[in-house]
Amino acid sequence: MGNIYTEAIVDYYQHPRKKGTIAEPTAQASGHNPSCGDSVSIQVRVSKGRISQARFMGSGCAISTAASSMLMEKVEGMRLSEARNLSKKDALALLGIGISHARLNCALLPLRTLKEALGQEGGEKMIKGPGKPKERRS
Amino acid sequence: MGNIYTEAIVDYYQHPRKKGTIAEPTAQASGHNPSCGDSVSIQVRVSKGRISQARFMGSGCAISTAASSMLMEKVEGMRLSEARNLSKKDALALLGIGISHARLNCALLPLRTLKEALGQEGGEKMIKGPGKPKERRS
Amino acid sequence: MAQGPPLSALRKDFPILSRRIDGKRLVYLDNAATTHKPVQVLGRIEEYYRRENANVHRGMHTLSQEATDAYEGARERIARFIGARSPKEIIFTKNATEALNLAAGSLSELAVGEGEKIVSTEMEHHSNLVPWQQAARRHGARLELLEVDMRTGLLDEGTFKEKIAGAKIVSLTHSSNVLGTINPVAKIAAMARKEGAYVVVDGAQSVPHMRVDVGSLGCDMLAFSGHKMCGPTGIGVLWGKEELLERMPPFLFGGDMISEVTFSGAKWNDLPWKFEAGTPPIAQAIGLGAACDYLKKAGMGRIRAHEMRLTKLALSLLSEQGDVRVFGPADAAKKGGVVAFGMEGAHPHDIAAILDREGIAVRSGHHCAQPLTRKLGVFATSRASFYFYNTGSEVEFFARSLEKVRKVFGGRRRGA
Amino acid sequence: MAQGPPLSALRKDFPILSRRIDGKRLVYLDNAATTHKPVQVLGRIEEYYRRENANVHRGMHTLSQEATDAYEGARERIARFIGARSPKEIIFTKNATEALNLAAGSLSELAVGEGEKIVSTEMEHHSNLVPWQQAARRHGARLELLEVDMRTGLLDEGTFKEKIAGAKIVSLTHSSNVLGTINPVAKIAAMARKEGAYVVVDGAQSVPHMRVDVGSLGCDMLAFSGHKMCGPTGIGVLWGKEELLERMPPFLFGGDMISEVTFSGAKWNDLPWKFEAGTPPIAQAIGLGAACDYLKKAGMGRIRAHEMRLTKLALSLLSEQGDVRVFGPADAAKKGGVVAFGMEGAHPHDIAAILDREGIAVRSGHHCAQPLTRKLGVFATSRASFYFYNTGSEVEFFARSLEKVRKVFGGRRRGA
Ligand SMILES: Cc1ncc(COP(=O)(O)O)c(C=O)c1O
Ligand SMILES: Cc1ncc(COP(=O)(O)O)c(C=O)c1O
Repeated sequence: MGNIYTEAIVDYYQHPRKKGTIAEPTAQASGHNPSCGDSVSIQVRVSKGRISQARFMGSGCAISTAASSMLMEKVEGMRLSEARNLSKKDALALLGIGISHARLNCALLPLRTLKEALGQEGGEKMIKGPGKPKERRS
Repeated sequence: MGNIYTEAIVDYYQHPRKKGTIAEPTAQASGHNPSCGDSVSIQVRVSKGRISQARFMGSGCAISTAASSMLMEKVEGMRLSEARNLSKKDALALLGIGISHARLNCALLPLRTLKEALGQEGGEKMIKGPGKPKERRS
Repeated sequence: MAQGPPLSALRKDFPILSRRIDGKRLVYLDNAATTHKPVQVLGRIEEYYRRENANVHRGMHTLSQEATDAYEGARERIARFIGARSPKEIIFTKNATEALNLAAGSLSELAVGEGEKIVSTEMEHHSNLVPWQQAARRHGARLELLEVDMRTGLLDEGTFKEKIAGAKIVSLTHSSNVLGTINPVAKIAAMARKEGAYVVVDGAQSVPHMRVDVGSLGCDMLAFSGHKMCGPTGIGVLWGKEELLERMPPFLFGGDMISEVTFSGAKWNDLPWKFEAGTPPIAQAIGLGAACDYLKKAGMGRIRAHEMRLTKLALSLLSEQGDVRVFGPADAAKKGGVVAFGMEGAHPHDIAAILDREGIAVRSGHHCAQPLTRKLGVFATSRASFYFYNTGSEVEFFARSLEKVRKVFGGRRRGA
Repeated sequence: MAQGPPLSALRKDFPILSRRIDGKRLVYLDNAATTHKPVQVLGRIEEYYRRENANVHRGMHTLSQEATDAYEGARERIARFIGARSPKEIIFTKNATEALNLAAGSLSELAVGEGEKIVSTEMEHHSNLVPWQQAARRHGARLELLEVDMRTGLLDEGTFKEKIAGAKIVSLTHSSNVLGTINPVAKIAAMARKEGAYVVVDGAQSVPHMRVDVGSLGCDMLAFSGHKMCGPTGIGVLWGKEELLERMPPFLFGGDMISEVTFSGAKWNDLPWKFEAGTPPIAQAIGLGAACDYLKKAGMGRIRAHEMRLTKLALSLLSEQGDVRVFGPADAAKKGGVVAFGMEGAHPHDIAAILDREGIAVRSGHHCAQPLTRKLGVFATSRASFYFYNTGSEVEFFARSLEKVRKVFGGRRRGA
């Protein structure tokens, strides 16, 4: 598997960029990793088809925190259509490390949550208000 | 284990003694073997503390049929108190064969049912009317 | 279809088949109750415990990752084995019975209201009858049964339409464990779907013995057991259509099936884990995965053809014996490798006990299908049931050995 | 108490313990999740499949009789292991979770009415919390929880009386899988009985690690899992008092649990089979029987003493590390061999991942006890948990290896 605790990952974990909230987000969602308790909320501001601002909040391990932070940096300034088309591979590439099965959920939680904020995964739905968690209540 | 299909067992199976019903029984019960579907009903007539008549009906394998038949022969004329004290060993001894685990239920169903007819197993309860099957209805 | 060596060559994979019973070679004809396990399956289980053993899903450490990969990998194998669209549709249970209880408990919650109708058949194993009786009772619904035509041993097609009309759920066995009858599930499922009913199939006796593809069956759920298909005990499967499972409420609570719990409530996990409460039968699922691989390699088509040959042989040999009565279809093409029979003058228990002295294992009783057995007019039957590792000469030996039963009870063979 | 060789000599019975993880010796400290299996248990399972394999209870043939004897024999071993009065009181399930669902589902049916009260604790595993939440909801009852004193890691005894007053069922864990806390079950059970409440005990973390005698506990039911006590996956146990089990309605339906079925209804079988639907986990029950024999021979008292020593060592070594916070009682005598902890500046996931590179298996997460974890003020903890085959030097190596975590995150050891 190789070392996943690269200088970059540790640095992003300890000094996360783009962490925080946005005053008037146009879309937001939160995601949760049932197996470990990690959670992340993402807020974005979209204007004229572009993501002008992107921020995350949450508590997670080094991998998920770095993944969130790097993803926010990546999508700020991106066209909405482009951001919607980001693949899992794209998200993993940002990290620059090999990710084992067990850590996939950590690494992909931010992307999953961003997609939810931007409308149905891969779909072309209009941006909507606060995302509802996907799980069903008993 | 040895041969369980002795001449006696086969003879009692094919020509069961004491099979039938009693016009005015003073006690009766029926038993059932959930694992194989065998069933037996036993009727007795008790007067002055003695079993004056004992009969069985039912459908069963060679072992259970012979066991029923031999047990009815044995208890006819017996004191009630004696019959109530019949042990499993007594019942098995009647058959004169070695009984494996799997056939124990076949061999002991008649005794179990007789005991039920004569009141609580081993107890000293008064003789009561038709026995209710022990299983609970859902 | 797989080619490979003849099926008889596979006997060597089953150590128990060379066992002797009181000096006699074991002739195991109780495969409808449970089958034996090849060394490939036993070896995989042993390897799991010796190398990968750990609890699944929540572990960061190597063993836990390996155990999770093996467990989820087994799910994928089993999904492919029955043509499921996704491993998410495979729920691991402890046996077919739990799978059917899950279906009856959870699907009826979703689909059945007061005064409504559930349909099953008269030839069900208790495990696919009593859970529906209970569900019907709980919801104030009624349970109606498709009837068995006693002459043919098949379901009476004439009454399908009327019985299925208005049903909310139709649950039936693919293949009877007593009569052997293979039911026209695709046809019934099509009729049921037109009525808007869900279709649940008990595949305990079909999945091990023939190619079963959930798409072609056209059903919504399918239940089966690992131990009847070369897998270990302690594992069963409920397959369900993803969008249906999504809507069904969970069945058992605790452990892995939970996404989030507070002191006052809980949210459920995603499929398939929503239905898997507690530490799952990990080694057993992995063993069942290995069993699927084994069966695939043997070739399900070849297995079916071989068992049909054995059944035909058995039916023909028994039909020559005038005091033997066979229950179920007389045509081997219409049934699985299950031959239930009775002998005049001999109780099924005694038949089984006497055959056991020859090393032959058959089962006697009501085979957990009391209502059907009673409808056959008997309290019990004897049953010989085959698997791919059985041989023609075993079947011949079995048929010949019935003479021993006659000898005990002094009967004479009344030839055909 | 058994004498025999030192416990460390038993390591050789566990092939997996000599595994290497990426070249490093495996140091397995995830025993609260699942334990490893000695060759004695694996061998017994293998032998079963190779010699005795058959379905139980309804067979006249030799294999079926042998399988039934082995299966029912395992029930007797397990009954003796926990001091049950009769094997009838031992119900085999697939895991502790199913056992607790059975208890919650069936006992609450008998004992809990609208507006009434069920009591549990804040330190329960989801498997002993969510089933009671559901039962309470179903019966319009309420669930109240005995509180955990965050300073001591123990249940707050001050509130017992008030909380337990009027309860119909009290269900609590004997030993917490996070805090390690061993609860005063006998005391609580006595209070509960005075209130006429039934007492259910989750023994998943106690039965494997100390002598548990149901009589001395004074409870009505006890649940535990095979895979956490040297047994295979796929088997759990619910012990219940015979006269209580007699009165409880069955839980799953079909197969062996039935005495008589008609097309319209059913009667139930005798104990314990009334609660065992379908083909049971036969090989797994037999494996668990062998595990009980193994543990008995090792000596439950010696196991408890050894684990207490390891726990004491771990607590002492971790307390020297200023950036490490340990959750739960600080006194090894008050807890099982479970040490949950956190490190400043490192997420539990990363701790587990970094220790894994040293061959050390610990678990990180909420350990299926989310409400408790949240009450601890964190989202997750790391947990090292011991069994009799662990050694002091393994514990030392684990404590020392936390330095690797600091190295990754550039932290400095802030000594005590
Ligand atoms: C305290 C406690 N209760 C219940 C369980 C559930 O056991 P299982 O997953 O084997 O059903 C566990 C194990 O995870 C446990 O630690
Ligand atoms: C047709 C049928 N359905 C269901 C079952 C129940 O399977 P299990 O006992 O493995 O739960 C059986 C096996 O006995 C069966 O033959």
